[in-house]
Amino acid sequence: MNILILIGIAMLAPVAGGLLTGIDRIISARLQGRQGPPLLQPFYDVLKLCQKESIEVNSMHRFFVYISLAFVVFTTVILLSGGDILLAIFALTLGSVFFVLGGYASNSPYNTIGSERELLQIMAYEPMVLLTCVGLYYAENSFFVKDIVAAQTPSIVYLPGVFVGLIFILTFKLRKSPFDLSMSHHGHQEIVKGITTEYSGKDLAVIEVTHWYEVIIALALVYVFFATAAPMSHVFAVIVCLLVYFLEIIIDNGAARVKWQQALKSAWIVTGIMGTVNLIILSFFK
Amino acid sequence: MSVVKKSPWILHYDGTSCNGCDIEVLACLTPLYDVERFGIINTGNPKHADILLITGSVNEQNIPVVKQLYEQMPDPKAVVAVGICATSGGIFAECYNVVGGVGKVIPVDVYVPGCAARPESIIDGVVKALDILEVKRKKR
Amino acid sequence: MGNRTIVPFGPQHPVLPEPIHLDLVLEDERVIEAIPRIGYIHRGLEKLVEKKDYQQYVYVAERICGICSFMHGMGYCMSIESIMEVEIPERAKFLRTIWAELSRLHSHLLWLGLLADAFGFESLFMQSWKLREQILDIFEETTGGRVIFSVCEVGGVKKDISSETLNKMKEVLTAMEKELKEAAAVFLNDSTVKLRTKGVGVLSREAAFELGAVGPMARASGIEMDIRSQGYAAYNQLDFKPITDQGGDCYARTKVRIGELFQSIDLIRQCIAIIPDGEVKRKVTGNPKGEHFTRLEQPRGEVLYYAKANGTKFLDRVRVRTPTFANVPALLETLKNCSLADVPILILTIDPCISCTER
Amino acid sequence: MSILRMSKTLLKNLLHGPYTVPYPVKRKETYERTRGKIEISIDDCIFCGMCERKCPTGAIQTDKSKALWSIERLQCIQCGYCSEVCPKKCLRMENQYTEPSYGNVRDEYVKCMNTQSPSES
Amino acid sequence: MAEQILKEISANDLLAETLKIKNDGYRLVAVTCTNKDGMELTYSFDKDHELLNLRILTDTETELPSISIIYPYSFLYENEIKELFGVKITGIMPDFNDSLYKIPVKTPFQMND
Amino acid sequence: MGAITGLILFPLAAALGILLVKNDEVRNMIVRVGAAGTAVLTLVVVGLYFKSGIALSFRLEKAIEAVMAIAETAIAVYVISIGIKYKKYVISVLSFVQAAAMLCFEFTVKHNIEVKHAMIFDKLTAIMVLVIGLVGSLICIYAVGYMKTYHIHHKEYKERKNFFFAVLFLFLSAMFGIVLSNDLTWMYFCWELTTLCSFLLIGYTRTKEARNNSFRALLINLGGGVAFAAGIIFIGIYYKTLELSVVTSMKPEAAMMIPVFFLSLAALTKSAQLPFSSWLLGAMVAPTPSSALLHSATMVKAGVYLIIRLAPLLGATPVGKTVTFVGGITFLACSLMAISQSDAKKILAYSTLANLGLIVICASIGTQESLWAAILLIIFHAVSKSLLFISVGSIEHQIGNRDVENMDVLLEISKKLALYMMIGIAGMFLAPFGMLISKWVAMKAFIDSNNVIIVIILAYGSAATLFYWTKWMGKLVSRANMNQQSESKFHLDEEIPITILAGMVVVSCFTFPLVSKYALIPYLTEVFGRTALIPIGTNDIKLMLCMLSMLILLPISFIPIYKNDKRRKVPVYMAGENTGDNETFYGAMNEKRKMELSNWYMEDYFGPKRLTLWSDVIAAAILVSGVIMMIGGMA
Repeated sequence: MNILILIGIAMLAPVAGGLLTGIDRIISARLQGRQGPPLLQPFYDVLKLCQKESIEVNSMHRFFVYISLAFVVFTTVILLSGGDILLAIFALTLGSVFFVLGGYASNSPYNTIGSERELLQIMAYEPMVLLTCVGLYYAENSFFVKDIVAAQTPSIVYLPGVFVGLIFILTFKLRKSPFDLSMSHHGHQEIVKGITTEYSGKDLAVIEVTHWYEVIIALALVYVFFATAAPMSHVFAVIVCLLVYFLEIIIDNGAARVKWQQALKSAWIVTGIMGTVNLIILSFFK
Repeated sequence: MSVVKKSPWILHYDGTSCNGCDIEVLACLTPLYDVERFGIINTGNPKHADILLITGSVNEQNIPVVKQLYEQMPDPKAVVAVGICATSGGIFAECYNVVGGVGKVIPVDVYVPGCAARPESIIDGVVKALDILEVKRKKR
Repeated sequence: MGNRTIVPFGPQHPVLPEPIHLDLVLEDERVIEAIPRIGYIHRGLEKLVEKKDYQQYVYVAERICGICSFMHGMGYCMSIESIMEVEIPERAKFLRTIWAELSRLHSHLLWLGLLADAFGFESLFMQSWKLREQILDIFEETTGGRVIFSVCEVGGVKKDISSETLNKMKEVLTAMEKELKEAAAVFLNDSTVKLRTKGVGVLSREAAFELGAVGPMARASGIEMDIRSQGYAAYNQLDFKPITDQGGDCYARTKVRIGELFQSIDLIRQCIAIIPDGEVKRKVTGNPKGEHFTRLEQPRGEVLYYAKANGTKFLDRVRVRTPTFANVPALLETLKNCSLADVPILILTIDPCISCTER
Repeated sequence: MSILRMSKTLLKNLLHGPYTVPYPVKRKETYERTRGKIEISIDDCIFCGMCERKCPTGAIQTDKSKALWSIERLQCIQCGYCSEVCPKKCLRMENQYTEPSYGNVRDEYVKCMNTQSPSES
Repeated sequence: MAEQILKEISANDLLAETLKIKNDGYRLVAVTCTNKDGMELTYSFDKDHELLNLRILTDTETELPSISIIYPYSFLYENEIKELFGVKITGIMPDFNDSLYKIPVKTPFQMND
Repeated sequence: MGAITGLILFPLAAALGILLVKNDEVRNMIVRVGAAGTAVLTLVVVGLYFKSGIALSFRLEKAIEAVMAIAETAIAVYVISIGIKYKKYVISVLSFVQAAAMLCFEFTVKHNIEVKHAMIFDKLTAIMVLVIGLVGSLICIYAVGYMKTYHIHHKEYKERKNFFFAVLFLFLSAMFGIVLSNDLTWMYFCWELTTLCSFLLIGYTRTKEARNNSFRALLINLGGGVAFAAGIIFIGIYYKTLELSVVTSMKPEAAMMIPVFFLSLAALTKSAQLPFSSWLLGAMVAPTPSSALLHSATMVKAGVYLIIRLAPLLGATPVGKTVTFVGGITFLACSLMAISQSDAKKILAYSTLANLGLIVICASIGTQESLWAAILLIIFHAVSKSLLFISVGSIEHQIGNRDVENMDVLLEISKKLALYMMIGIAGMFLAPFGMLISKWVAMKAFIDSNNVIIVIILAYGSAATLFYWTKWMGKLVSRANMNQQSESKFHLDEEIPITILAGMVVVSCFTFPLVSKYALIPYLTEVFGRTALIPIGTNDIKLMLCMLSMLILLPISFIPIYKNDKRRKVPVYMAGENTGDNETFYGAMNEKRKMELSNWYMEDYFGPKRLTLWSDVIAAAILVSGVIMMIGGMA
């Protein structure tokens, strides 16, 4: 029974993630005055990639994306089944690290530069992610998602600053402009397709699916800020998640891609101010 | 079910085009024509692309580049020559540095006429190329 | 030094609409050295003049570049007309001016879109190109082609524009001006955009002069240089003053070009207001003999046409010195010590037209 | 600081709905002057060869003996020069462009007694 | 339109004339080469929209000094002329050694067909 | 009891033997036997006394102390004389001051103090002994192979191998002494001995740089020694005891803070915390085995060991806070500066500093949880870091230098070495591996003890850590497309220790729950007098192990696919200018140009030039404010 739930989470998360990506693409298109692709377009893309030939530059670099996917799935399952949020984040980081290593493994110019940028992004957002976990622990005295969402008051009450900081760095995680340095969903970037340049066929499909999981993970982090023991709060949390997602789409479409210096600085400064101030205030009341 | 036809990703390369066809290819992406309706994405990366759009004819220096891009695309793939220069060399066919149509360098599947090719034409051409993709996929 | 990264940039590259190659030597992301290589679009069309007669060559000249196509045709025709000492009808001059300014509008909008794309602002790219489509509609309605017009000929223009169409054009432009202001505000005021353009690729007035920069590139560095002020075509009857800026960076170039967008709309309005009636072309007979240097202002800057004729229908030589050709040294200068992320912006900032440059 | 300056335009676009022409379903209107492809009223043609000589790309061939006028569609650059020089004004620029094709398209028109028949090879 | 000022000079005077023009505050607009009835090089300069042309009559045998020491950005023009026309211009900085365009035919504008 | 004495004396005997033997082969044999013997003795000692622990008192105490006093004087004379010889008078003065003070103290006050247990062997000692004995002996064996190649590569240095090995063993003996001693004067003696060993080994090559760096190390450590001496004298005079166990069981009252502060200062210098960290970076000129042994795995741990011992007196006290923040600033600054380094040993040095900082934080916070983390960090860090150091040493011999940028060829040269290197790096920061587990617990401990600032420092520092390790790893995997392989042999003496250490890194991750259950929990329970809990839930441990198995199983599961792989291999994307060999492209001048790919170093942001001064100033300011707070607390 338990196993079934876990498998269910692992299966349904990408479906939801894919649908969200489809919605994202439609809304983005509409914001630009275009009609946009069909809702199921992300699925078509992935299925098509599976039907394509997978060419590769060496036999090793594909291996990393599969590990990366495995850890991201692992993270999703931990998070959604109410597990330890800090452990989940570590697993997610591990996934990201493998993804980056995959980029290095190709030894191709734009992949490597993409990896470097991806690594920089991880460095930029990692402190805030950790502080989010810390904040949740401060607020609810547990790292376990199932305890956090069973609290009486939603965590957002204690952690407004952390929440704002999280929204800021989610832009990195969702690969949205202005922080889509390493690989962008938009066609024209100075580093071609960044870290995914050398992947094709099934390997690229895996990356796409990994991204769907990551979307779900990102929104799950938002979710835990709002969910409480009250059943209605969960509905509210879902609505907030969607709103946040919409906000991210607006930001994506309303900003130029910044350079790494600004990405790093802004992320660390926002983390420093929002996270730190919030946590320090919280620690006074503890 | 075959989804090859539902998400053709495009790689555009400018041979020796005068920019006329180039900007029309780009215009296909813009709100008025919006080829993303058909799932078309302009990837700019041969390893992700299904369809190679070439505008302009090919000159000496471009030959290895075009060949290499074609080589680096995963199967099934199709080549669409956009504009008269790409199909036959057009008004520049007699120039000393122009080899002629793209067909002289790599196998072309669809020819899109026009000088410059209209966005509608380009969309039609890509749609025609989809059938070819489908055939090639079955062959694999 | 030590930790250098050397990568090829182009010819095929998503941010490059046209093939050009750079060997980039980077340190982290800083560009230490950028060595260009061109020749991917070189066709040798100047030599085509030996195979096409001087009237056929108008069609070749138009296809030197698909963006400033009309200006190329017009410049070529003007130099032949000068050699043959043909005075074209007044109305034709005005029509040429209107089309030229429309071309500038479309070219600058296209450039703005590509610039937005280069710094990863996709919706702004879409917005600019959406606006540009309205200009293309005007083109199609008045000339029959969206990018290549085929309306210029030696002795005038082939097609007239009716007064209803001119009035409609005015309305379209007025409506567009409003939308343009909105988009311009984003280009000039949005902080993320400013982060990418302000202080990037600074070219001082002296450097711009020393490197022979032309067009908006020079004007953004404070050099007041615009061949339109010489009053070719109908410009001598229009109220015109070149737009300049002192910044010298990408932001200043954006600002100059946006200023020119509004200026172009204004110039077209002026034209429509005072356009005289009458013929649009003069019958040209005989073959040219002599030589002439003609200069005019393209969207990208000053262009020079040189034609030498020998009295037969085939010319001896046609030479086009395009603005991008003159701006390449300035580009190479700005590329030094920039960031990899700035490379596409800097390449775009000269509004390159490689196809013009290499011909 | 002014971030998200674009959002006003974005939301306007969102509310306005797509500007896209649903192309295969509905075509954008063409204009009277739109240059698509060259058509010939073969009956009026006198096979003078003017179009053939003036064509910048050599797309047009005429054969007076066979009463044949043909055009290589993949070489035509739609400049309209042929229709301008045609003494009989039998060449005309159509609004509709040539369809993309899988191979070379050569349209041949033979002047018969009563009928014209375009055939493709 | 401005008058066409054309001043014919000898190859030996090129650098001196160019330097004078540069000191007068002119900018180089273009270097044009024509190959009919002998090589004909035209250097066009501009000051306040005034076009000044220097013309040199030469052939492919004579060596011609590069003006890239005076106008550094003349290197593109000179490389092009060297490659397409085969005019021997010496001391271009940087010299692409006839591979600016990488064309299959040698000096296409010099062939007499 | 005999075994413990043996543990100290056996390496000493080996050192003497090595010093006297001139024949290379015989000496190497002695080294191997000595190392193996030390390892066996270590296991024996731990096996004998682990369960119940033991406290020793020596009958011949006076005699031992007399020997020590003589040795101490001899050392002082030596140091003073070289100080004078090389015109480093400060060193002479420091040495003189501390020797004089200690001798005075020993002949006057100390007679009245009775030391009950000169040595105590408890669970913490057991862990330290294990780390020193096992890692130390492996490094000694490694050194045999390393030094052989070292002198082939570096003909310019005079060969003094017997001296080198002798000092290594002397050091092991001293190190055992430090962790076993309960008598502070004994500990002080061993402490000074390690300083001397470090000085001698850094100066091994006798180049100008080496000499300068060795003197810097000596200077800073002597300063620490003075502080140590001051602490001892203070304790001896005011509290009439010299036993560490007695001191730590006292109340953390205001007056107590003074000696604790001095001892902490000594510990901070030995652990190279920030204002005092320059010596460790300079120590990287020494041959790699000594860097591995002294400057990462063991000697620098002496400092944090002392702080762990003092933990009950630190905690929320002013000194505790001061030490915590010094550790914090060290952790952050060194993690950031490591980003800008490309010399492998420099990266390792900065990372060592950062991790020592982290251990210092954990130890000085002094809660059960944080000490748990601190001790585990010591274990994991020692194992992983020594693996990394000796791997780098071997790599240096294989590829000729130790620039990380050049390590991309490692996959071609030796897949094995690359794999071990990766295990070592993974051990330093990746999720299911040791360092991260400890970091996790540390974080929890910081939150529970309400140290928000430290939590934030940890968050930023870990992000930086992730950056520099991953890019290094990236370099290691980047040449995967090269098929040619030139298997160059590396010495068996090098390979065996590396393999064992790599195995230890992995095994230690699987077995940390056992270590926790049988060593840490009992130790912490004893120290704090209340039952300690394992800070990580069993569920999480299971998940962690699950992740670890995923990591290990995944590569294996891929092997069959590789075999019948029919995928088309194409050249990498080079914008259409590939020449076909994945290495070059057609450059601007139409020639084949080599593509080069390097990592980012962001010198302008994270370079030591930019950060060192500031972080030193901040750390010094923290120390000064600590002093002020302490005085304020007394008043």
